[in-house]
Amino acid sequence: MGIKAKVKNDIATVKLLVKHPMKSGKLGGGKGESKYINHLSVKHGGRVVYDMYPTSAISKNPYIKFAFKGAKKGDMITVNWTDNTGATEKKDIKLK
Amino acid sequence: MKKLLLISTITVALFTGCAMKNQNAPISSTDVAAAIASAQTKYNLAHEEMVAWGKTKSLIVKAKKLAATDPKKALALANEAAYQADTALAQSAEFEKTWRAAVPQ
Amino acid sequence: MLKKLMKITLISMIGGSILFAGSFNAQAEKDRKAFVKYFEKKFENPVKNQAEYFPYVTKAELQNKYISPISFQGFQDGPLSWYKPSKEQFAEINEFAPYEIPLDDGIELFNKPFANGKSYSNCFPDQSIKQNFPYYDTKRDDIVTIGMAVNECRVKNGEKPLKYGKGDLAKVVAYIAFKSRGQKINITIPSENAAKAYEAGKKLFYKQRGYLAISCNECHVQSAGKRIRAEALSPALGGTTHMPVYRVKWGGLGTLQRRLAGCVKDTGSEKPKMQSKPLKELAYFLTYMSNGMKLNGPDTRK
Amino acid sequence: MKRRNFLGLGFTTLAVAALQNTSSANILAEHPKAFNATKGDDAVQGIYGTTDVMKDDKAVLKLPDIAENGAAVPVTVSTSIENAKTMAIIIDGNPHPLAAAWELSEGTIPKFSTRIKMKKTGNVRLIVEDANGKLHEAVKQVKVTVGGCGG
Repeated sequence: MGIKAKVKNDIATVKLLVKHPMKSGKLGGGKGESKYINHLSVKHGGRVVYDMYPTSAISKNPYIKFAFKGAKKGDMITVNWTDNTGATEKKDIKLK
Repeated sequence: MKKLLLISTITVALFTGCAMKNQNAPISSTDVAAAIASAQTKYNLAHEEMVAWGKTKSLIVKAKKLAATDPKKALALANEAAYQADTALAQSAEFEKTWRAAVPQ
Repeated sequence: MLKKLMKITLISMIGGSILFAGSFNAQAEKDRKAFVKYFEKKFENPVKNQAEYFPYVTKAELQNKYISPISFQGFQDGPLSWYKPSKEQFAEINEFAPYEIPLDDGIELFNKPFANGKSYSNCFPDQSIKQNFPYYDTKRDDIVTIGMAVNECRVKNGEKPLKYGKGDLAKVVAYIAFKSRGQKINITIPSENAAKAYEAGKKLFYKQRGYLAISCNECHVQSAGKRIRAEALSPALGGTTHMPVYRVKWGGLGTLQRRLAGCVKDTGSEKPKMQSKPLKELAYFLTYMSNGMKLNGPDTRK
Repeated sequence: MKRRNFLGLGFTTLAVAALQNTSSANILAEHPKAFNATKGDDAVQGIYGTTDVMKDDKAVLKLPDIAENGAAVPVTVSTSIENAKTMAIIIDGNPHPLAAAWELSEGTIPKFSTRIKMKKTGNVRLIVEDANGKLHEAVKQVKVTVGGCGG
């Protein structure tokens, strides 16, 4: 998972690139297995600043960009995702 | 007018009858083998010249597979492959003379 | 006396070979200059030159969607160098470029030691080398591509060679390309056989093939700057600068040869094998045509 | 900081709504039907319990006219509505039209970018639910071409 997060004037801009196949399971006449992220959230301090429910209609290796207010340089954010097979990943990063 | 129609109908019937007969004639396995071999040689030539078409090889593979079970289809596939290889070679010879004209000067 | 004579012969031989070295690329250099001139002229003013180059494109599209004029360096972006809608879409996509994930893998692979303790960095102490590939090795009398160099490094260190075209090989090449960014392509033609290889590549580029009977030239020189339905045709000039490329269609990285093979297949021809003679010759010719251009790979394409 | 809760209007009973107030909201867990819907309107109905939408300029959908590749179409969704509750992207041409849904929280600027997959040419819709539960919609047609060339 790649994260780029920058703060400017109290606003943090976060860009994420998650390594994930995002398979719909529709290929090959529906014989394939589906594996896609179905929940991705970003926390800043205790609060949720981004809460997304993707489906397999989000491209392979999902890219996500968003911004939130009330951030300072040096703050930590936590990115957390779960997919439909139960796999998860969590990553912390400091805002620059 | 009616007569003309009748004649043409008869002619068509005759022709289709002939065609049917030809189609129903048994295809000898030697014919199929010969067609496949000829297609293979032609394909090899085109392949060596690096001008073979994309599907030619798979047509021959399919023809070989069907030779015993469906000789009619195998023969058709082999002929198609031979035609493709022939055309590819003929095209190549033609374009050999002309391609230099396209280079920007 | 004899010694002196030998010396003279030797000197003249060396002199002769240097003289020849200059002339091996004479034809190629002439071709290259005409090639560059063609593209520069074509995109100098598409609206003004509509009748000559873009007869079927509407004036509105030429005015609103074409980037012009394009400098020599400007051609390094393929279809994105002239078609605004594509450029905008990929500028957006490259905000966090999809190739960054495989590129990171490439950095890791590059630094990971082999079983014998050495790593790629022993073979490539300086990674800023992609501008010289593919080069003609006069000793082996063969074109050496960057993929071959990577695999030879592996074999030398007792590792199995990687599959060409994609996967780990493309990732390692992506790292080398990344380190070579900004370097100018510098392909030489050092011998008569090299000139022959160049000519063979040139023929592959210009000669029609396949059941569609089209050549690379027809789409990527004559029709470069037009569209096939929604697809913007890329100019062949600068076509090799951004390799290896992450194609959304592939969902991963692919090398120059993988891309070329796909293009050859699209003409209705047999798909050439990776590292086969014709593909290497085509890559050699095409890269020579972009001599002097800065590398900017890896990049993202549709 | 209390998360804003997501209330389905159609099927949700008061009791369920009360339960939701105590746990954190989860569109997926509450409306699995919407994610499995095969028609765009069913997906909207599945989440919001209604397909009544206002077509105004409050929901903003930024997409290219022609997708370079249906496998990765860059999209940016945003809204000028303050305190909007949720957003959802519906791609009518896809086997499962609901592509993504967001729950908005305070402090987050309601402008998100991502890349979506599109099976064929068709409409992409953005639904924004405002604080009163009203739906606002933006529609854009995107042409998807399939080709062997390019780049």
